[in-house]
Amino acid sequence: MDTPVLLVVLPLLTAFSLGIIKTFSKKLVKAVTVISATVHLALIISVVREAMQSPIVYHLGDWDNLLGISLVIDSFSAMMALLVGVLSYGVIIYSLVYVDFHELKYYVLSFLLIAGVMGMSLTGDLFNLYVFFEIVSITSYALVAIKEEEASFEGAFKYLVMGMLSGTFVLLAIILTYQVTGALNFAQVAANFGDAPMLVRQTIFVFFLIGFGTKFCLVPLHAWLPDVYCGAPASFNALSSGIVIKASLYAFIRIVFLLFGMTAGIGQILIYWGVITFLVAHTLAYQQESLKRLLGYSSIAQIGYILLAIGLGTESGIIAGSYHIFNDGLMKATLFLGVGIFSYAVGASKIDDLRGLGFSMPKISFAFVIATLAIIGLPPFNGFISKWLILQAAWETEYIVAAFFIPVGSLLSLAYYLKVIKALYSRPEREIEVKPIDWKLRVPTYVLSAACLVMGIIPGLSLALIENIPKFLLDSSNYINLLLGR
Amino acid sequence: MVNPGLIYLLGAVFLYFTKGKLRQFLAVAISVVGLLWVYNLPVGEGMKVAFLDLDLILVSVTDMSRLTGIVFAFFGLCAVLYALLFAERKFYVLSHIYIGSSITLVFVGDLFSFYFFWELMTISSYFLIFDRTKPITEQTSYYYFIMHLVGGVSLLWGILLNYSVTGSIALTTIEHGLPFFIVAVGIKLAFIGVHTWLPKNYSNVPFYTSVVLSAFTTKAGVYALYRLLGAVSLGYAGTISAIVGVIFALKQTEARRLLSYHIISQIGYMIAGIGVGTTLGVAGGMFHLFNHILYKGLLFMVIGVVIYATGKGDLIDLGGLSKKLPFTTFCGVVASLAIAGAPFFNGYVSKLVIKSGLEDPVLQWGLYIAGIGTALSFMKFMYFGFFREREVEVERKPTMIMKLGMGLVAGVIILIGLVPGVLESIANLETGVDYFSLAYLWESSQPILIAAVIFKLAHDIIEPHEHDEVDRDIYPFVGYGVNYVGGVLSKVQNGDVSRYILWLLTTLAVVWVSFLA
Amino acid sequence: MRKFASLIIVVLLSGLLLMTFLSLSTADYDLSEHYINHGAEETKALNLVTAILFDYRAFDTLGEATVVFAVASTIAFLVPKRTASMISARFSIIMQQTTSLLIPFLFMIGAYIIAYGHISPGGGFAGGVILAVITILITVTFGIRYSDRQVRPEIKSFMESFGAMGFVLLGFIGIVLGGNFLANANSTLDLGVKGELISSGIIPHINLMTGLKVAAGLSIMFNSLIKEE
Amino acid sequence: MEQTFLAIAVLFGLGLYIILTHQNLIKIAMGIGVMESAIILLFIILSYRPGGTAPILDADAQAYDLIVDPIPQALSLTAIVIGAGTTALMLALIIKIYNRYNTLYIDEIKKLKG
Repeated sequence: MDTPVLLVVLPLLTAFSLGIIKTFSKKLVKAVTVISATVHLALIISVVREAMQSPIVYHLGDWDNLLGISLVIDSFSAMMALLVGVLSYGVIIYSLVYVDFHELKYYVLSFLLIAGVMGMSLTGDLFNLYVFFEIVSITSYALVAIKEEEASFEGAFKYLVMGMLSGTFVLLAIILTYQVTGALNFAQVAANFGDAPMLVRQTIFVFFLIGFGTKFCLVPLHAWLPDVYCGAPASFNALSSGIVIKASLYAFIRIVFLLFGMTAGIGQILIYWGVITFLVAHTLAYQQESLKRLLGYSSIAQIGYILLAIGLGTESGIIAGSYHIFNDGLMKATLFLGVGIFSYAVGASKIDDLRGLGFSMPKISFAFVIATLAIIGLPPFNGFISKWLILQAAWETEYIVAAFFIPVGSLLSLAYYLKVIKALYSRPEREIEVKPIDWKLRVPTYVLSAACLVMGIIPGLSLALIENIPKFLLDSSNYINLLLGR
Repeated sequence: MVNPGLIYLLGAVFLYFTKGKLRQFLAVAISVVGLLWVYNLPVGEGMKVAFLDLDLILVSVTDMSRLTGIVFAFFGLCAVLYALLFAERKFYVLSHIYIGSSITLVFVGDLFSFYFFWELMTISSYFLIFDRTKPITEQTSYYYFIMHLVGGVSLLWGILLNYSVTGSIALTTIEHGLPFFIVAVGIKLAFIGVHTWLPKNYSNVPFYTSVVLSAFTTKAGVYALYRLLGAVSLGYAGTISAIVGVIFALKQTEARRLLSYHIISQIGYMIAGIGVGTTLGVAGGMFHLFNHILYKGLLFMVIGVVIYATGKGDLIDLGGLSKKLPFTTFCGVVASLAIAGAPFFNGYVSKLVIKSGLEDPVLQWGLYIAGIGTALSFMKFMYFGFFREREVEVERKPTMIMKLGMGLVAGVIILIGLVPGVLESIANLETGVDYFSLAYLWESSQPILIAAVIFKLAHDIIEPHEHDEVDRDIYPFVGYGVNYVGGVLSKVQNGDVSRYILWLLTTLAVVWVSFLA
Repeated sequence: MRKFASLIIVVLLSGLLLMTFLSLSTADYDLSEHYINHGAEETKALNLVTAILFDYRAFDTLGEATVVFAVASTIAFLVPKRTASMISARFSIIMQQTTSLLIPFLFMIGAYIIAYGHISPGGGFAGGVILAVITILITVTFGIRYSDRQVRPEIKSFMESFGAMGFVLLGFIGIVLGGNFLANANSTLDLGVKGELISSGIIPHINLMTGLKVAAGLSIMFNSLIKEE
Repeated sequence: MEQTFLAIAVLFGLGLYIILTHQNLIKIAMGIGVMESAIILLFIILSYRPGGTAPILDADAQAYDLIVDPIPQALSLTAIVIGAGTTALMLALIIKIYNRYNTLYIDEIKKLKG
């Protein structure tokens, strides 16, 4: 069937058509948005269910002997697709009320962003990956600037400069890869890559690491992210932290496993870099007064955990890392949507502004606190499960130092998230006037935070989806055979 | 077989959605059902659940865990009764999660779930302590959570170490990763040196909250000590804790701080008993846990009534309450006698068993001295709080339901003091100690008599007076250190894009060169 | 100091880059061999680059068009809505007359390049840019008000959306014909004779759509950027 | 080939140097443009086969012996469009930043930090 390609094309088509629809009726725009998002989610779920049985390969233009571009949906892609589907659906519903600036453009860009992330997750072609990577980047820059505040422009500009550099390096790596392998398809690239000279292979790895690393925020390259999050709408932050950063990370992981394999050398770099990343990010997060910056640093820190887990290169490490990708998406989305509601209802942007909101908005605060506890890594929430798995995996592989720092990181994150919780439930300095909050804002937040709890108590739900990921990552021949149709 | 703690946890959800009388009824009902359930729990294992790749045992009952569970559930009931009229929704829900998780903790049979409920206790008690009507709890609860999470992390770390060596997560005496377990348990039971969270918090929460708190957190730590650290000899550590705790306590004038330091001191007894590892010592330690929850809880209830009635909680401001609050005074006397180890009260029973379990004379003498201090400080507590001549205005009288809660506890204290066999039958253990032999009675009365003499002689020194209270505490400095590093890092990140680009390219160059090298 | 450090890093990086280039190896370029030897037969498009862009790797091109679309919509909202005066000075009448004369020819060249994209050098992107030059010329010589009056912004954005949607809808033809998305050479379409204008299935149509889109997108971008508050 | 590689490396380095040392936003945009040109040049040089013709065939037959690699050419087209798009976006942002901050100097645009 043609559902796999629809996952990418449907949001594209929606984005393209919104402009035309608007000329007929402005009311129709929101309706089309919701319908399209719903259909998209349904399609994703059906594809993911199918992919859990057996991986799907879809050859665009019927070029099945690797002449064209193929979409490949193995477990890892399916997990990403599911994450994208769930988060983007929640965010779209949320945006219906939250967004009151450039509405039409917001939806257009959001759908393009969703299509881009989807394309990055599904594609089986190196250059196609780059194209979608750039779509994601460009729409992200635009969405950061969409509020047209000073901070948004500054953030967007910083993002753009760093993003362009990172895009340049990725492009350079891709063209070098093409030169030494003569192919763009992941399967052929992976098969031919071993013949390339050592120097070139190392260069390509470094370019991919720095190029994607800038986007998924390895520590000295992370500096743009908190600035970007300040001026961007909260709904975009949720998407960005939940799926945009993760998509770059996904691309990097996929490329590393296919082209280089997780050798001990690469693994060590990733592990220790991951540790540094989360330690530095946590320490910096403690300094923040602005909520969004704090959450931004926290996102960087979570990337550190994921890198650590993936760098272990073992089956349990990969499962733990992928699970953390999924969980962090849920938790971060909840947090950012919560922050969005706080700023929508009372104009809060700093931690101090939250004082007393725990009592004037008890349910939202409760959902928010659940996500906070989850991201600290406390039971019984999902963050605990994934951190436990990472810890266990690190321990098994005898990276004791790295394993030691995981709970230390949790402690640090407790130190600053507790400030937020404390502010929520302390006595306000003055009376707070709360704007009524529409259900469209509340429901996505509740659902996502409930998911944090459910995934913590019944981790089997999503682990079933994830347990096959190592099969395709660790043994790249599985993936290659999939593409070759063997 | 269902873990009785889960009833409380489930009940907490219902409490969240109910209101008014129904909620009050429900809260009491849950506690009563929980208590009956725990009481009727047969010894054995059950409720095995596969979680991730672990096999969890959610119910594993031994005689000792049943003993602990019964006192947890019983005191939980009394505390809920006591707080019934003041509590808001937050208290109901959180205290039930808190009580429920500690009871579950007592009955689980594997380290993973043990850790799980250990942290759940921390989380729920954090929110219980954090009270917006008391701004100071903002800081203290923060401190509390951080300290306890250090403990939790340490426990997690220890569990992993143990798991990696033995390949099992069974909840037995630990042999590997001991230091981590010791830190974890030490923080939980407020061992001297890491006790700082306790007086800070218990003296600053609303009075009915401190009643609940006083019973569970530290005692869960003691239970963990009993289950996990049987292989470590901690007798001396316990004695030191007992003595130092008492010395700190003597200095206090704020009633609940005094009681808090006494928790530390009394925990010292339990550590000493459990730490020596003899059968009698362990039994004595667990009995003491049982008894301690009752009398210390009662003391917190008494001071709670005082605060409720007069609005004051400092011994400097109190006095002469015996006439106005006769029942409360009676309960206070009972509890004080119990904690001082006076014969025919429950403290006497367990102290005696501990003492019989100790063979080392140093330990015995240490506890003897601690006993003197305890007796002395409770004379101070009762005399200056209730019996000295002074007019203190009483705004409100305690309600019947508060009295009911206190009366239940006091009754059990006396019952156990008179019939120590009750404890032995619950624990299914024959200690063989002749509780009411004259030698023992005399020996146990000595500290109290000595204390009485000292009290008479040094009345002026002991009399509560204003003095500066300094919390000596090195842990915040760790926080300052982290904060400083963060401040430097955040200054480096000065918002200049060209600097960020320089970082990017430098990283690129460094990684590239290091790869080639 | 800073310049010196930058210089060192830049020299280092360029040196490393050069080292990498010099040690580049070549591989078996089976893929491009296939395109060269069979591309024209399979797709009936003589311009192999077009064949690759619009058939083998048409999905990339869709992404590319999306980029233009995204940028055009972004720039459109980033700059102020109201029309303002042109930045540069007014041109003389000679300039204006010449421009008016040029426009039909430019249109023809653009249209030619788009239409013949699959048999001769050119294609939707190149042709689209030339079409965009028309509106850009009008803007530059006559001012933005006149330009917006001649080709209204709504029409441009409609054209852009239409072009992008047309691309996607053309892609669905493959599905309708029982193949996959964007199927052309491998679908049951009659590809026609190699070298004729009406050949290569949907390639010329996609070219047309891309041309429309790029033309509209670029002129939107230019007209938006040149406005000032 | 070697000279071209050298030219590409130099161009790339120049672009980087501009970005690193210049404070003016427009110049930074130009620097990025220079880097992008270097990469496009790399595409072209890698597709080049000595003596090859452009990958556009004649209608009748395979008239050419050697044809340059068409793939990098197609890719470079995509890369150019993406680069142009990003540059346009960047310029638009620069306009907006100039409106708000009244400066084009990057070291004055750092209200967000920490």
